[in-house]
Amino acid sequence: MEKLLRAALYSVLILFAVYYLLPLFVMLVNSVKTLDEIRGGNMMSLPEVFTFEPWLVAWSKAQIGVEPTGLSPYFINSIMMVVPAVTISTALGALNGYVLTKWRFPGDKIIFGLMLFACFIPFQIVLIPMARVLGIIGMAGTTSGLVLVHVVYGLGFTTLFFRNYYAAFPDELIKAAKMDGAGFWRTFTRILLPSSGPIIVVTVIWQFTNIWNDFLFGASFADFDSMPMTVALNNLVSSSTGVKEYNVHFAGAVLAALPTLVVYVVSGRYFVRGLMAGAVKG
Amino acid sequence: MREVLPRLVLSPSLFLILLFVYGFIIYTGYLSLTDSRMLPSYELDGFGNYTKLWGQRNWLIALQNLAIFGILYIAICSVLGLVLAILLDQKIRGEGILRPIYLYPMALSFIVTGTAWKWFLDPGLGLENTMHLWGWESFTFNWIKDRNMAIYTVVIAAVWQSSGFVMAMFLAGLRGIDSEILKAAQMDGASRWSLYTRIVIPQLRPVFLSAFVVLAHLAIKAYDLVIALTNGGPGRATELPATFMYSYTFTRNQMGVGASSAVIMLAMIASIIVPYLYSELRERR
Amino acid sequence: QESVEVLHWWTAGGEAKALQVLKKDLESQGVSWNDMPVAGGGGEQAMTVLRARVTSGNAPTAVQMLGFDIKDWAGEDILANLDELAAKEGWDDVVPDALKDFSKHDGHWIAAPVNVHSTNWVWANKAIFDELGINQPTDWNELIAALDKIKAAGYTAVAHGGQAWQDATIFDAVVMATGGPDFYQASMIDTDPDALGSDTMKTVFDRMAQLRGYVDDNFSGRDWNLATAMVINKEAGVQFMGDWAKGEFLNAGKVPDTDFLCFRFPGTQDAVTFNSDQFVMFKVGEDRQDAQMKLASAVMSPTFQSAFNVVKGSVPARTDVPNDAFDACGKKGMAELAAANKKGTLFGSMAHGHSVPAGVKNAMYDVITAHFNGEYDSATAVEELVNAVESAQ
Amino acid sequence: MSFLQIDKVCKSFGTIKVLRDISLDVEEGGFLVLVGPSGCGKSTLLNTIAGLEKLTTGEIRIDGNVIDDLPPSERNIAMVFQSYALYPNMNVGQNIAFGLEMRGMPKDERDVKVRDVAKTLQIEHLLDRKPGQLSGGQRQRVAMGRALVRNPQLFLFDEPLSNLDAKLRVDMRTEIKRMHQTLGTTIVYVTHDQIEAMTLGTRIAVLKDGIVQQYGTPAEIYNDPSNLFVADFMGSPAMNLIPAVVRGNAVEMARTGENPLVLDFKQLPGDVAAYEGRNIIVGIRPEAITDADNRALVRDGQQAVTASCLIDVVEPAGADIFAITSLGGKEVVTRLHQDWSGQANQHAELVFNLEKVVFFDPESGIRLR
Amino acid sequence: MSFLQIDKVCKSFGTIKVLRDISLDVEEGGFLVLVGPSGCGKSTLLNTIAGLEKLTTGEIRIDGNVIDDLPPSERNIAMVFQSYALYPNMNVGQNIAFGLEMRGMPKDERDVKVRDVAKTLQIEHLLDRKPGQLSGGQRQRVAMGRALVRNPQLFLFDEPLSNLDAKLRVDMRTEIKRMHQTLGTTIVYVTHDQIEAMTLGTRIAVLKDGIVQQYGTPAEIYNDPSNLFVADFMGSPAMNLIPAVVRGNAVEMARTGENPLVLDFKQLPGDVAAYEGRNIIVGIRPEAITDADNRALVRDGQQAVTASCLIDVVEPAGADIFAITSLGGKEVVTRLHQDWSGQANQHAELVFNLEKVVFFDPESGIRLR
Ligand SMILES: Nc1ncnc2c1ncn2[C@@H]1O[C@H](COP(=O)(O)OP(=O)(O)OP(=O)(O)O)[C@@H](O)[C@H]1O
Ligand SMILES: Nc1ncnc2c1ncn2[C@@H]1O[C@H](COP(=O)(O)OP(=O)(O)OP(=O)(O)O)[C@@H](O)[C@H]1O
Ligand SMILES: [Mg+2]
Ligand SMILES: [Mg+2]
Repeated sequence: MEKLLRAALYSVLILFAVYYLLPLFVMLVNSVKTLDEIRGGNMMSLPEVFTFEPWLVAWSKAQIGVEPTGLSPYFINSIMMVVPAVTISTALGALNGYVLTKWRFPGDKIIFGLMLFACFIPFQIVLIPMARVLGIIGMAGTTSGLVLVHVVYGLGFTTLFFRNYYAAFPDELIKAAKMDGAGFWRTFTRILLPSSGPIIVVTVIWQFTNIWNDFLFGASFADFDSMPMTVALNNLVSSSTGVKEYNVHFAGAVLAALPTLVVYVVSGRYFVRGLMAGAVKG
Repeated sequence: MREVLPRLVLSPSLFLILLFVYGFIIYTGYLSLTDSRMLPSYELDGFGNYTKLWGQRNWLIALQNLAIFGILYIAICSVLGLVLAILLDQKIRGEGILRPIYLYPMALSFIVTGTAWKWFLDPGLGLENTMHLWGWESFTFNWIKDRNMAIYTVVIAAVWQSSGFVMAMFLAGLRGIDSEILKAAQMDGASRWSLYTRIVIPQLRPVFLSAFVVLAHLAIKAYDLVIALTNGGPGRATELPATFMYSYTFTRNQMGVGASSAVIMLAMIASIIVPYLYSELRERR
Repeated sequence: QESVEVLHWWTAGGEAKALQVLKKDLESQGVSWNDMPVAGGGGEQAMTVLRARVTSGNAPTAVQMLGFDIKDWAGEDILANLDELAAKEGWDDVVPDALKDFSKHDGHWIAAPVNVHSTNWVWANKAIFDELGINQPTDWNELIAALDKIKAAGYTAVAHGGQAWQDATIFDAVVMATGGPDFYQASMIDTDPDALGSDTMKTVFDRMAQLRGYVDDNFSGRDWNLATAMVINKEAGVQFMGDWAKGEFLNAGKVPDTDFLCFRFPGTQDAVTFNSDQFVMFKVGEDRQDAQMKLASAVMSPTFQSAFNVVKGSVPARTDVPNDAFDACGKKGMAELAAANKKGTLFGSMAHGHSVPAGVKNAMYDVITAHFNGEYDSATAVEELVNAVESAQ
Repeated sequence: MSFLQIDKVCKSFGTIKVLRDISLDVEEGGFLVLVGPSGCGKSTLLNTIAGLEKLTTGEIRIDGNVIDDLPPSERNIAMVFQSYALYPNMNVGQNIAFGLEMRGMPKDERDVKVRDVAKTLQIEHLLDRKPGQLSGGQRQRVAMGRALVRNPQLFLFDEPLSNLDAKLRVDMRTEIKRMHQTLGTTIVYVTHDQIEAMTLGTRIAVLKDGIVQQYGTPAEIYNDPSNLFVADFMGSPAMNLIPAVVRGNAVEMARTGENPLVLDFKQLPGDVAAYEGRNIIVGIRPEAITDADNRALVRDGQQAVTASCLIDVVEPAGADIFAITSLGGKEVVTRLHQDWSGQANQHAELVFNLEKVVFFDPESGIRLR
Repeated sequence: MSFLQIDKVCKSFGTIKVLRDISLDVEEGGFLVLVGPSGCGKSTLLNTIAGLEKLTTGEIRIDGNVIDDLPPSERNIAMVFQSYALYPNMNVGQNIAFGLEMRGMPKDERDVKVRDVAKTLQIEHLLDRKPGQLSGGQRQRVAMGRALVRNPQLFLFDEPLSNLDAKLRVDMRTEIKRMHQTLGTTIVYVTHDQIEAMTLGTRIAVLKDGIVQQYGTPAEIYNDPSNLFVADFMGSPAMNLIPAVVRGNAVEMARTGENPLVLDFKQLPGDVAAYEGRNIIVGIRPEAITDADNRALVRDGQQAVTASCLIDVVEPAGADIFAITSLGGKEVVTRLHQDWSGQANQHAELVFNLEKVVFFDPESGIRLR
């Protein structure tokens, strides 16, 4: 009886694993088929002729714009954008969390509430005014402009994460540091920051996936030389009146998702745990 | 001095948020009262856009769809997340493998997975076709083509994306329950069923709340999901407020109407989030 | 170094190769090309981006644009003036009037038209036609008869993708076929409520419903090229689609007139509904104007127009380009365009935003799609069409 | 035959042996206290009795019946947990009634029982509150109520008082004692607290590393420890364990800068004779060394030695004064009368009650008798 | 002039008054212990002295200088926290050195100092470990080291031992006492533990609701409590507080089913006379009631009354036996010799040491002298 139950339990779990893996499976399988096989065949079947060509094409030969560059140059653009954006938003989030938990002052809750609500605004509404502001400050079409945008709209979440994390950080430590003569900055850099490992990981992963996956801002505010990966991928897969090379599209899609996938799988356990520490408890 | 520095540190962030979030919300509110069409115009036009908005059949459809989508999405994600979390909490071997599998969809954007889903749901290419090829001829699954059912396919894909995340939240909640309470319930003679229904699930209330807020805001903001999957079709059958707003603002050159729909959306979000924030922040002390 | 920045959505293989011609040309003149491709939804995405760019004061040099979008932007007083160049190169003489309607604003040249797509084509699988002994239908009844035959033979009669713009593409053709050029003008271009609400329009909707009967069940949401593939693969008899569909046939190794047929939608033989891609020039700083003029000039050069359109499947926007390089369908298209231009039956396509502004177009889409999907009967559809158009204006 | 028999019980988690061959018997109505350092396996033993953990080998019998294969709910055992483990989502009444409900008792009957128990524990007025609205002591009572209401054969308590403050702990301790005396139920009780162990238990088992070190009455454990570990573990302040050298019937304890202190016995225990001239460990509890005025602590006929010792530290503790002196290189705590008026760094006359002295082998730690 | 002067200090958080008009003086080298129920303001007072909280009104002076406006780092005060508050990311050495580093002391000098302090505290071998790798007692030592190394004018301790288990607590208590005696630094110390308060303090302040209830030496607080609250709060087991009726120079305490117990005094305190025929509260500590054989607990010349009392519960606690009887409707705890051999539910002869009895007004709770 117990054994039967156990078996049923595992079957259900594996069934769901299949459900979650299906789209990825579809993408992977079809990214190594020839176009003819895709047109004629079964989406779920394994490739008759295995070909790695679509991956090569997607990476270095596919037509993204005028030049057949593949996704590779845009990969670099994405990195150039993601790294500073993640760094800055995480740093600001950490500072905000620090102030909001350890240097409280009247009205700090309202400020936190304002920041938190910012997580929830639909991004479409900010496109036009944001463009205007970027134009005025001369950052339109630049990578730094994109970084600014991502920093601004990531602040809510990073602050939330750090605030919840630091809230559980004993106040006595701060008091001890004060007694030891450390001021605002040294308390932060010497005591809190070195102990923030888990939440930094969570925040970085969260920000990284969000910024990496962003399409709307990338398309709207990037220029020809700062276009991120997602926009390039979109150019690859949703060209309007041309021939659709599905195998290349899928290969490109997996390529574009690779960094986030790797990050999730490698640090997934840390992420879940950190999420408990930082986010779920509200 | 001691009092000033922290505020000084906070001020850049606060400034950014005030300008780029609240400033823009006000700006949008203003636009919704103007006759803006293609580019912003600053001629006030009263509440004309709102009358127009509520006169739009598409808007009403979008709201109705949101209701269907939102309720199903939140309910299914919560139930599924809870069930998976409970199952995964039975000292499962291989939890370390299953958990990231359930969770990874959250890491992918629909720009990436949209095509795969579209294929999978397409009767001619996907599941139905596969089943036919495998010999189950009578199998039909053409919801994505069916005006009445298409919104449910959006639910399927959306559930796919977020339920793992909800699962993680519930798992965190489950792991946080005092093991002595579970032992006490066993001593009291609770069966596994009553253990969960009477003792465990009632204690997960805060997690339900957090999950609800996260899911609700995702539901209201749902955009690329619909665009990738059905692009609002068949017909307008899967239009949601977010796609409505985007298309009126940017492709239909009716920025005023788009802005007014954005204001309504914001109001909806606020009506969910603000009470939550209020209770959360008050409780803290 | 001089440079131009071009916003466009031609990212598929053929299109992009065609653009490369232009790029090379400019580079040979010392002008570098900054590519700004934003694909998706017939330029919807690109228009959003453009709006952001313009708002931020960072407009591109040139933007690929369609139909009424051009007019809308022209109204904003942010476009460059190409009159001088146009006068020098004599554009007025070689560009059809219907195109000029979009390329010029208040009498000033603002855009360089690249191509003309005509949208009222029928693409047919020759093998099926031969097998069933069908001739090219020339009017509505013949079309229905042919479709019946195909359907009876077990093929999907009409390959169609259920997306609003595809529905509307057929609608354009049916309007033209049912009411003729004048009715098209009155209803689709002038949006005369009487025409929109007329019995003719009801017939149009009835015919749409009739066509719906020839479409397979699985049509909704299907991309147009998948529908084309059905014709190519001999699963379906015909597809009603613009001339870009030809690229799919050629790519699959099919030859015009041997493997597939191209002909005008029955009943619209004399008329052409079109859409035209144009490069709209935005106002730029003085230092960049020279490059911008070079770009405009290059776009209008006959060699480019020929080279580009051969690849793209469309026909040149200039009527004086030699047709040597084009295939059978291309030659047919060029001839018919020229004829229609002369005859005054060259009309902007409603489905592709060349007859009414975007707001009205989308309002029409809503009704057409709703009706095509069976939400309205024809009478209601007519009523709704009048209402929708009125409220969108 | 004993009521609860724990017979050669072993329990391993994976390769870690947590309980090793534990055998304990408790008579009906007995009160067994388990003590031992953290991690020694006390909770694990309790859990095996409750059925929350399966034992690896051995047998547990209640009233002669082997219960090893019964699930917890069928063992008729109730348990009170350290954290009380009240169901936070139910009110007090529901908490108490839950076990009855699970056993399918009809609602009216449940209500009567709950009300009875609540009355006994004086928590009737709390029945509608949620656990979150209760103080520590009130929670403790509710947890007891939950156990009591089921009228079980056997009660298990896992450090039930350790979350209460000192004052409340004393009160609840007395209450548990009284409850035990009234109901006469058999109890197994885990605690860290010496006093709790001594005052409550009819029997105490001292565990270390999953092995029973000593099993006996509180007085046996306290006065007659079977090894150094037990001697050191039980009692607070702890027993003084002083290195000394055996000389005939006396033991000598070194002092810095003074003559050694000699305790002259009428007769040393037999085992000690073998250590002539060698080191042993002498164990004397603080209360067996006192000030001369307090002589009556040494009862009539008991042997005693009086000696002058240098007092290093004086710690007045209210009811008593603890004075620390130094013997055999160790700090020795003595318990003096609260009215004693000596000073630190002065000599004082101390009385050693020789009847209370015990001896250990310095290497093995085994008691010498 | 006293070294630390706390002068009419008030502290409010918003509208909540947490400290009300607190005035305490500590001489140089003194050891002030603050006790009181949870939430009474002990930590707040400590924080105000440290400068971690600004006081609302009043003044704090060290060595005559007002320090109210100095930031914590300039007050030359060190503090040891209940949770030890060790920096989890630094090793022990860095933890101890951090305060010196912040004050800009060069590295070599720091190292020397850290090593010195570590040697004193016998934690030299731990210097490279992270706090997470230490046991509770070791952490406690590191926290002390961190305070010691700065060589401050004043030490503040906020329940530094409450996270340790009973055994370790006793050891560390002795160590703190010794450290205080060696260094002679002034200390303010918060604790919940009666024994800690009594053994460590040169002075104890009992707080309740932010008000000082009594301020005095440990002996004063213990033997001479100024009101019912202090009497009840200090000492464990607590003082017996028995309702009684005054009859001339005697007090009568009711007993169920027996004649009242009469304690006949040579002379009642003056205040009590006014209560003739009325109720008062009689306070007697458990150790002032003992078994007849233990008479010498009552020293020569002290008044005592012997009476036969019914014993309800017997709690042998190792060193002593606590027996509970009933007087004036209250449970009365008595402390008997460990060798006492009486039984529950039998009568026993008990001796009441009248010298130790105190009296309170039953309404106001004020001590009657
Ligand atoms: N489920 C388990 N899996 C593996 N090891 C366990 C498990 N439960 C307990 N242990 C180990 O068994 C040993 C005994 O644990 P137990 O909880 O019985 O100790 P304890 O005596 O109750 O300690 P404490 O006084 O701290 O409560 C410990 O070393 C513990 O780490
Ligand atoms: N920052 C603060 N803001 C508002 N109220 C506070 C603050 N800090 C403490 N209090 C309140 O002041 C009162 C005294 O707190 P304090 O921490 O001094 O008590 P305590 O005597 O140290 O208690 P414990 O023994 O539990 O540590 C409490 O009621 C507490 O709620
Ligand atoms: Mg335990
Ligand atoms: Mg405190």
